[in-house]
Amino acid sequence: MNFLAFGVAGWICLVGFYGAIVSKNLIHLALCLTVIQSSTYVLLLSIGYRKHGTAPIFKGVKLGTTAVDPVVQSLTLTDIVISVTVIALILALALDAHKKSGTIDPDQLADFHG
Amino acid sequence: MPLATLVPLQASILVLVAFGATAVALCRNTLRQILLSGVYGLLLVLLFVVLQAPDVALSMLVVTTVAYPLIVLVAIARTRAGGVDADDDDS
Amino acid sequence: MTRRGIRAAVAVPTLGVLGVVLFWGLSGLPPFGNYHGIYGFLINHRALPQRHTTNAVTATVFDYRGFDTMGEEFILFAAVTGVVLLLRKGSEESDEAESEDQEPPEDDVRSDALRLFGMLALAAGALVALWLIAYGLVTPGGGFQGGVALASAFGLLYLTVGYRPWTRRTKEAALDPLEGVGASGYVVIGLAALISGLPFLTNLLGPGKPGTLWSGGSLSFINWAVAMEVAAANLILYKEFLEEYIVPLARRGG
Amino acid sequence: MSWLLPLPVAIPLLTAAGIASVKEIAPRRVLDATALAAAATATAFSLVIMVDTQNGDVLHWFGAWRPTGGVAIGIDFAADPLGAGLAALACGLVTLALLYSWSYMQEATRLFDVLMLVFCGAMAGFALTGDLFNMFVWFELMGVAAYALAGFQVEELGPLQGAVNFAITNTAGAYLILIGIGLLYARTGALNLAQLGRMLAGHPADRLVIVALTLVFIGFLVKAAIVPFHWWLADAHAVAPAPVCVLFSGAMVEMGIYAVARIYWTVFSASFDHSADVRNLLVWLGVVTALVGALMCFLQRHLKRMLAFSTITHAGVMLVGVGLLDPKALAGAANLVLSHGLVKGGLFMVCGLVLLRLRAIDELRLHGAGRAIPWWGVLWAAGTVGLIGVPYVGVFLGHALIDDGATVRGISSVQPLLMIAEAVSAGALLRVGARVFLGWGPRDDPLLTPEPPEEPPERDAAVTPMAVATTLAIAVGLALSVTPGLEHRAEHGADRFVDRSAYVAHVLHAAPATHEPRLPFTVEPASEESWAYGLAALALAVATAAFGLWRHRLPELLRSESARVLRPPLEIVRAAHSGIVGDYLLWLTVGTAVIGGVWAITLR
Repeated sequence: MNFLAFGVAGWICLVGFYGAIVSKNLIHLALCLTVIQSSTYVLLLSIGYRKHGTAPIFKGVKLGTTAVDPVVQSLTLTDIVISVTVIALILALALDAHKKSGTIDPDQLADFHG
Repeated sequence: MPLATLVPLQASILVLVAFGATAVALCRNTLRQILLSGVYGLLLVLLFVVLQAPDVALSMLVVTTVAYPLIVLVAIARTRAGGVDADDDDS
Repeated sequence: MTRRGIRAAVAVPTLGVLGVVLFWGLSGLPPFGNYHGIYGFLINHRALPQRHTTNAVTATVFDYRGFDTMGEEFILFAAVTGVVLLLRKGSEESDEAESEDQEPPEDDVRSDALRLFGMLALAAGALVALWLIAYGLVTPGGGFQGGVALASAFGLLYLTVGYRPWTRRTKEAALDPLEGVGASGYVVIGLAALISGLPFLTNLLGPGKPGTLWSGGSLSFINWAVAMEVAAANLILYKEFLEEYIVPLARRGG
Repeated sequence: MSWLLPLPVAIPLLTAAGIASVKEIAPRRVLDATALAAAATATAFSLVIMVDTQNGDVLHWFGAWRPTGGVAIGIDFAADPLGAGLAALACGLVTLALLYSWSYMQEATRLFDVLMLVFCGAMAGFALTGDLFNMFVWFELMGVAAYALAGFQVEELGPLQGAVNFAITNTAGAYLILIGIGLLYARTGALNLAQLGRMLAGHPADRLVIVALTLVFIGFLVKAAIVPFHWWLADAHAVAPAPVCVLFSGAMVEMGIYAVARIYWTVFSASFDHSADVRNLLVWLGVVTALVGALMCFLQRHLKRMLAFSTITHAGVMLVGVGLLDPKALAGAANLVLSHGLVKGGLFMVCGLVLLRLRAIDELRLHGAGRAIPWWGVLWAAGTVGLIGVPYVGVFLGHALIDDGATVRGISSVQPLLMIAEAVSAGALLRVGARVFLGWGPRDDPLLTPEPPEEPPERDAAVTPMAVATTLAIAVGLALSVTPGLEHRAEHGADRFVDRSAYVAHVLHAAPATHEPRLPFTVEPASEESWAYGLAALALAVATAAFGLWRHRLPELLRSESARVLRPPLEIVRAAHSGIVGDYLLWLTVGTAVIGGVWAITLR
């Protein structure tokens, strides 16, 4: 269990990068980016987890109860918002590219060489 | 929830998440990929719940059920409607 | 071998090396479940007494690290602005054609029952969303989650009632100012503290009564500003993307 | 005057939101003027903060969450002379770019102003913040605004993939930073830079810290356009409108370099103790970047792409300045950022006008066409000379200090390489000036990379605001090397920048500022060595330009032989700049794997 959580986070990052590198389609690539980003969620939340810890919400719980780290959760929340917005922006760019050149294959989009 | 049930639950969801991520990243068909990524998002929601992060789980839930599918599906539909199918081969 | 094939062949060993480095670093982490960082510990023990908010995450998001959240709001704001810019730019010519027609594209015929369902779903969704926002300082939820839910509820309106309520005029008259006010609201709350001689974003109002809607002081204002900005931004986002799909489709008679 | 600190961020952001709310009802010129005023106000406040930091760092704890018992629970802005100076440069460039755009940008809605102001606020926040995750937030905000601005006028300006590549590679880099932040947070339970540094101090660097260093640095080096993460930069510059390029080259790239310096000195310096392994890798990355940038710069005929590669050259030199891990070199890097930002910004503004008036951006197609706009030719020449490093002009002071810093650190092989890189890239710009504004040299050159033709829009625009902005940028940039007292202040600022324990004491324990020395307002005479490098750079730049223009007059044998030897490696470098985002991502992973591997072995 010790290494499972962090190992999964690392694996998600690597596999996401692989998918993005060989991607044939900008939309596919954008989804691979969300996969890479999800590795950061898993990593952050696994870091802040505590055995026997409750969620850091103290309604109806007596003060001093062990709770998991609230800061990583706050970072993850910010992270999720960033993820959605960046993906929306990349998709908008992809749509625009499609309008201009009729393709969203990144290999065919390339117009600049050297 | 006692640790004896929580730990195996966390472990199995983590494994599922790892498989889910692999499936999303390696799937070549964009339509199937968006479906998979919806499932993957829900798996992440489950993971966040068992990692005691209900706020994050709630965020992920609203994002993965509404925001992503909507914008990605439109993007797929739009690029296909354009006539050029660069994304259709399922290799 | 195609270019992509070469890339895949190079990527596998490279990612292997990267994986070794990454896992090597990750193995230096404290064991899973044994985290003892001081930062989160302090916040867990102080959020309730200092801020009377039972949700320590929301207290972190909107107060202790509220300045991060201001930046995050502007990320959303900038991204939506960018999407509008990019998607609209392409359809500029077709817009001119539209204004010549004087007739927006026809809605699909939809039954009254469906419309009724849509309105009911909107009402129910909006209610859930408002609950999420309002009780964000107490229980899980908050401006962001509620804002997205609210936008989604209105999104249902599109699916069931049709295209017309979504014309650009609606957006310009209502959504843009709403988004702007939501985003600037956060800064204004911060500046209000600065003008009173306190550091930016200082909580000006008392902490309120724990576990109720009136806990957290300025936090609840920030919470509502965020909800407004998030809901408006998401609605604009949905609308721009849907329009991207629906307008050419309708014009083709599809 | 700590209450001033949030204003360079708050004012542009608030104005951006306000403009977005009323953009449909208010007249366009009112909105433009508001945006310009907001940027100018932010610049003024940044300058006041910079002057204020002469008497000690200025702190601002948001939400009044001051540290208790030496533990930071809130977010702080901690301004020192270098950070505040960078914020002032960024806001100043936004002001100039908005002034330039007054007549240059002609789209109907004012979304451009909105995004520029958001960009401005994000850069100011990035330069001022004292919190690692907050830095990441401003970094992302900067990115989001920049991606949208890069894709801004794509209808007119050729292909869009430049903006797509930019967005994707920088986003991937940001994820690496976040993983690094996660690792550091797990170890220290802190996000505040001072506290991170204090928690790491006293322990030798272990695996977690080494990998965190790698990931965080690489994420920022992507933004800094360091080889092999530089690919996106030229693509993005080629598509972005000229006033946006001013910010990309003049401030955004520099933010990446600044982040490396800031994070090294506050967080990692105690763990690694200026290890030669950290220094060597950063310095040689910088040198290779400078050389690759210079080579590619020489091969371009698309003016904006050429300037972009020249920016890569200078980014490499700046990284050397930071990577030497020496306060003198750091002061040099800071001076270089300042003068390069203004001069390069001015050159991009000249490009924009060329595109507008002459309706082309291609060196060969513009052959002799620039004679119609002689004043802009003068500006181009002045800017180019400012980038060579001629004694007492433009980037000279920065380069001289970096060279001195290298000498202090016992390195002597780097200085001539940097001189060559910058002379060659400036020589390419001189060549353009001679060909476009004087009509020298042939109309054709097969060596240069062909570009897809662009069809800029035909439109009429008032030139005065553009001329004012451009002249201002170039004149101030050129004069920086002879600004009285700047050198002393930069060096003193750098000395404070690298003093980790003073930073910790000030931020976490509110230690009172120590008594600051009174610095003289004089210009120090340059050393003989600096003179020699400066003049050699001038000679080499002129020779490069002449070679570019009149290569065909060289003896046939010499030409064919050198072509036979040089062509293959040249073509490989050229082909690597493929414009394909998958390649770029692969380079990112290769670079991360190699740098991480090297550091894992050497620093362990």
